[in-house]
Amino acid sequence: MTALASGIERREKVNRPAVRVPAERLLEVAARLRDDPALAFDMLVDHAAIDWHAENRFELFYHLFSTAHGHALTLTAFVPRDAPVVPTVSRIWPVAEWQEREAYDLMGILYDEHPDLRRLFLEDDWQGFPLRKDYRDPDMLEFQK
Amino acid sequence: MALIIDTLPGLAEKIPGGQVLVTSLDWLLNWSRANSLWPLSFGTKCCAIEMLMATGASHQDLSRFGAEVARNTPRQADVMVIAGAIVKKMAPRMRMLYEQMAEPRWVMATGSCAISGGPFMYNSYHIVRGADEVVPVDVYVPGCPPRPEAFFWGLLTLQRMIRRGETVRAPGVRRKPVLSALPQGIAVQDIRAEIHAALEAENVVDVENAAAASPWHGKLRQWMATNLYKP
Amino acid sequence: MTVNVKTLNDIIAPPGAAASALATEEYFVNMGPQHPIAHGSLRLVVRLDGETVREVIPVPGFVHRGIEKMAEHLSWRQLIHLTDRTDYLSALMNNWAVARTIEQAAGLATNDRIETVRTIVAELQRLQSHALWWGVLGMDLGAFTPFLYGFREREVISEIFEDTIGARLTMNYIQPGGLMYDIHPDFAQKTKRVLAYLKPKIDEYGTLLSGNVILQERLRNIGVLPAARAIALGCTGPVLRASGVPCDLRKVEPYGVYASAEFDVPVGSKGDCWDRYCVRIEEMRQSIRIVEQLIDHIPEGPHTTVKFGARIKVPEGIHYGQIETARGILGVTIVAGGKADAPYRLHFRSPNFNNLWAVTELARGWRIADIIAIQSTLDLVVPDIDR
Amino acid sequence: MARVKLTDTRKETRTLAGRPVPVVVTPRFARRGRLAVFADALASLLAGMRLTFGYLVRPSTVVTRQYPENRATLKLPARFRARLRLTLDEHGYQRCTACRLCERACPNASIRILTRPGALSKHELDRYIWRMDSCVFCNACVQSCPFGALEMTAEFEHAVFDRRLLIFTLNRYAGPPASVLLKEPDEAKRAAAMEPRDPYGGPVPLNGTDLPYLKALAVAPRPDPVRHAAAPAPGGQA
Amino acid sequence: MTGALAAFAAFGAAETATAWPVKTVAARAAEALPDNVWLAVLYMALALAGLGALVSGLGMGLIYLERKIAAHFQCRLGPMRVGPHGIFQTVADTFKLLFKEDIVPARADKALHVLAPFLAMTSTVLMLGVIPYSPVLQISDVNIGVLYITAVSGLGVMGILLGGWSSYNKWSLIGAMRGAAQIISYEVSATLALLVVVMFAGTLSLSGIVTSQAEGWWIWRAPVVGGIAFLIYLTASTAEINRTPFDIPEGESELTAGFHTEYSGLRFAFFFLAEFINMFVVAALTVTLFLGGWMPFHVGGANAFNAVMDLVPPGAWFLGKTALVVFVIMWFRWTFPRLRVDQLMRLEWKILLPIGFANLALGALAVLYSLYFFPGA
Repeated sequence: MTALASGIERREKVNRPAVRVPAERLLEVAARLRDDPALAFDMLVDHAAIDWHAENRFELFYHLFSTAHGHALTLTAFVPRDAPVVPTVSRIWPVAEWQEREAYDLMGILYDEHPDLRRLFLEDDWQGFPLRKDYRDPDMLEFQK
Repeated sequence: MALIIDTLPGLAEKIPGGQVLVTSLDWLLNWSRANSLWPLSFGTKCCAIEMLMATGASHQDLSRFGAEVARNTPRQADVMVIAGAIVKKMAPRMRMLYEQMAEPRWVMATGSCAISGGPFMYNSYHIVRGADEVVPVDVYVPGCPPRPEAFFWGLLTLQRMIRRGETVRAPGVRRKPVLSALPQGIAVQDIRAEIHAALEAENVVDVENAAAASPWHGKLRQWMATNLYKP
Repeated sequence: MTVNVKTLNDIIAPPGAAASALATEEYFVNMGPQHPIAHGSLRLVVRLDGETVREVIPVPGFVHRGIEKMAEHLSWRQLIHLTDRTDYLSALMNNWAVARTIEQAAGLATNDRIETVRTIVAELQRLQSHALWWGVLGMDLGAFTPFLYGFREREVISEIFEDTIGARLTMNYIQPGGLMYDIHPDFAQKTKRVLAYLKPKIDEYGTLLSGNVILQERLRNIGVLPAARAIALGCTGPVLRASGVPCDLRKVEPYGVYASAEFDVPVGSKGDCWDRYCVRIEEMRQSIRIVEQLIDHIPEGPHTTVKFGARIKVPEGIHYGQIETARGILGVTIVAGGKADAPYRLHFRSPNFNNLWAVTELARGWRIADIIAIQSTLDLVVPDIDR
Repeated sequence: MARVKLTDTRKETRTLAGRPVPVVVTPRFARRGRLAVFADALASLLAGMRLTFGYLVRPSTVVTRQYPENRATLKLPARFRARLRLTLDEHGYQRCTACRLCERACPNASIRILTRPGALSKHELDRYIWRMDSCVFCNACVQSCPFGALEMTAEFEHAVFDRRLLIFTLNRYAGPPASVLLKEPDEAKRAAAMEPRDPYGGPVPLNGTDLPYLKALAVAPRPDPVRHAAAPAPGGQA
Repeated sequence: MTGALAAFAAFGAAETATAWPVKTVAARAAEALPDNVWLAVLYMALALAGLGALVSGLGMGLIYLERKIAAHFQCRLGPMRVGPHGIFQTVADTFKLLFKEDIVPARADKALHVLAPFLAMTSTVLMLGVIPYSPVLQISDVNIGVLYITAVSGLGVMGILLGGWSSYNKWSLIGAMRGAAQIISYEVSATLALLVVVMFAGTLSLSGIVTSQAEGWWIWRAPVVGGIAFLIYLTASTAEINRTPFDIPEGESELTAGFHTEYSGLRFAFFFLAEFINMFVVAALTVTLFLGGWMPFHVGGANAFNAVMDLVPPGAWFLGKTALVVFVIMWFRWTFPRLRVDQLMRLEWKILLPIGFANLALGALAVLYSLYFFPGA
């Protein structure tokens, strides 16, 4: 990882190895993570986003797993809340195509150069992104503990 | 068969003995309908496993009631068993399935999700809180999911309603009994008499009007106009 | 940067395509959301050329209930019940995944009894789930009798669950720090009886369906998923193992008491429907083997280590835990906000969601009927895709 | 069996992620002569038919339980969860102290407890309202109760024609719990403190959901303060 | 083998075989016509009423039987609650379907949509008219009976095709196209198998074929050829009536309900009924052609043995044998998975058809050189 060092830091408070990369370097780092035979993260286990509303940004996380070496890594990246655009990693891990569509659908993350960025679960004419913390739905009964 | 149901009673009642004919026709109608409830296999969630599969399986055997003929096409089904949560994306489709079913048709809502939204009643942005917001429901079977036996109880309840049900004199209007007790079954003794009477008075449901009054009726029309008949 | 967002109509009826719609022989057919193959309510938009499949576009979301949003409003204990309702056929394993992640994050200890019982009930549920899958596969391929035989076996296992857990489908049994109830006094005896009953039945499955030439022809060489492609598509569970990758968290990252149980991981060699079929059948045998080893050696001890009323404190941060359910890896990402008794964000990596997309590649070029076989051998549970 | 021997599994050890994994490789198809394949195919079909025929001619394999006919002998597992009940102690007094722990434990607010100032204690149970129509039977209420005042029973026959009938008042009387009642020696005073309740009595709070057919039937719709009111700020989590 | 049979035949060679007086209802009517017109009309009316009763009775009975047998194959009980052991179940079903709303989709081709179920039904009813149920119970014995059957059974495909086409539904259309392809393909094999028997019997009349089996049924009298033809005919006709494992036109799990997806109420009942009547017809024809029809089990020349066999009335023989074949067809359904379309076609064109042709050639040789039992009879 030393060769890639600039801008990459450890993501604290994750129960597995985790690094944070700048969103604009995501693609480059992801490609390296998959293709470097010493790393060989060939499976993108999971990808989703967290809405840090108070900090006005989203955090994307990518859980990676290497079937060759058995090691795991969590990759995270911050994107600003007002322009949540990141490059797609679906060309590196094909499954990301749908995981990213889910993140777009529910969280409103926009993936640049995504082959098929559509709503996944909700209807195409749905307004808003429900997993955002400031989402309000007139039909939703909110019940607080 | 509109002839038998719509025209015949009017003619038959005028001739001597026609009353008997109409009454026995009523009996035949309701007997055959009650004993031949072919379900539409409409399951969305966990309840589908219990309601449509486990009940049909060997240990429970829905076919004892003559109801194992699960139809995949709504045209041939008699009772729509709503098993599982209905969400906003599904609601217009479910309404459409209901409208595709041939009369007489019945709806059973099984499980908490279909009755009221159940586990997803609160804090869910996509749930429809109760299938009765979309289609008129005849029988509710509570449980999460109900046991297969509970589903049978619901089926017996529906059969009881159908037997009492429609007459050829006023097709489309059904009278629902308030309590679901069978002759040999348990009756809830201590329900207040006036609630009983009030509910019974209220529960003469005009199926057509009730269906048209549902908010989803309009939504379905709108949805069909926008989504369905695209060239 | 501009990001192009599409809708489904852009694909089905792209602008300008209407003029030539009559000229082409290809047509779209909707499988679902109300279709027997949907196994719940999944919509597959299939582009067909005669009987040949050109493209499959899965459209999920007909049971999307927003479980991840709901979980943000529920306490650590309460959100377990939501996991029953995602992949309801492996409800116990889902319970376990969340409970285990919470336990790891909050540092709750369990004891051997709890872990052993969890392992046993999880394996029983795997058996139950595969029995159901086998039956439904038979029904999908047009043989109705296997469906009833599969359910007969499922019902027998359900009886054990009813005694111990008090539910047939939505268990809510495995809770952070323990189990809801201790096992029923008859549990071990009844389980052994059921295992003795099940073993010959699995051989019967061989006679009725596996050995049947029609079934073999329906599954052989259909929907081949090579290992590298399966990994890239994020497939896990029997789907990945059928492609020859022995990826089973029970071996790779043992949890529960799997480390002390002796069992093999069934793998296929080609990755077609037949391999996926055989892997699941073999998994049933292995599950029986695991339960047989454990059932006589359930250690003594309390069934829970945390009092129900006790507040569970999950430290701030991202906690990821995963478990091998009947359909693959269920990953739970819990983002805890520190003080609150509820997750700040919860995300499920559901096995079915990731397995689903294999259908877009596998079905291409095959017949309509092969979609059925492929879909059946992928063994999808739609509410788990939609969450 | 045709072309594939189902028992033909192969055990070996493969490595994944640096660990040896014992695997069992499932059987594959063998290349065989046309006639042999044809004969095997026929044999496989006959084997299947023999199996099903075996079930047909042995009526003892029928496993069906005939539910409505076997009601009298039907035995359900004691732990099965199908209905919530308030337990009574040996004097017939209920144990519930209206402490609301169950209300708080309920994941979807299917329990609503109404209290009132009591004669024997500061506040006492007025109505214990349980919404069977939304209950998920997760047992959290039973587990949360420190007094053992709740139990899940296996009665399952609750099908109704009207959803409102699934909202029960669980307590048989409004009044103090057994622990308070038993401190009062006077039988008459105890009886006076217990006001009877029936399952469907009283105003039923619907927790904000409206029932659509109430409107369709020209019954005045219930004023609904919760549903479209401005939602409270999403506090509660970090 | 032949020697053993000859010895067996010699055992009771005292009497000659009974001549079977075949007399159809149509023949009776024609006989009565010059003397008494009303008697002729009565005969024809009886025949029609009998046909109607047969259709409805058979339909209900077979559906009930199918449900009960299926249930017991599957370790369950089947209909139990409508009447004792659910015997009135299908009666309830019939009346329900009769009273159900009849939907014609808005965009359907109305005339064809209405016509299709009647076409499907008509073809099966027409076939019922020529089947010899017993020597005295046959409505009409057409002298080209086999040809007539082949022609009329081809009409059934029109019902399926029109029903699927007119419904304005893609599933219906796919189902109809599959159905048409399948039925027409398998008709070839079925006809080839029929021809074998026609060659042996030397007649196209169904009654003639039955009486030609007085010395023994064709399935064993022409040992290899007859057996193969029987198997081919059973397979091909199971495919022709769209039963599992060949039920791809309605393929429940693929095409929702195939060609009758858009049919409800009475018209659906017609399709449903036609399927079951077809099953009976196919079984009856199989019995007529290969298993001797109403002819008791005879061994040529063994007259004492034959006389014992004759104690059971011919109608009972017919019924028993037909029931057996119906059961086998049901047995197929509740055991096998469904074939895929291309596999279905492969089975027909690459396996059944060559075997059928070879069998026909073999049969021709057998007839030419009298290589079958009791050729002289």
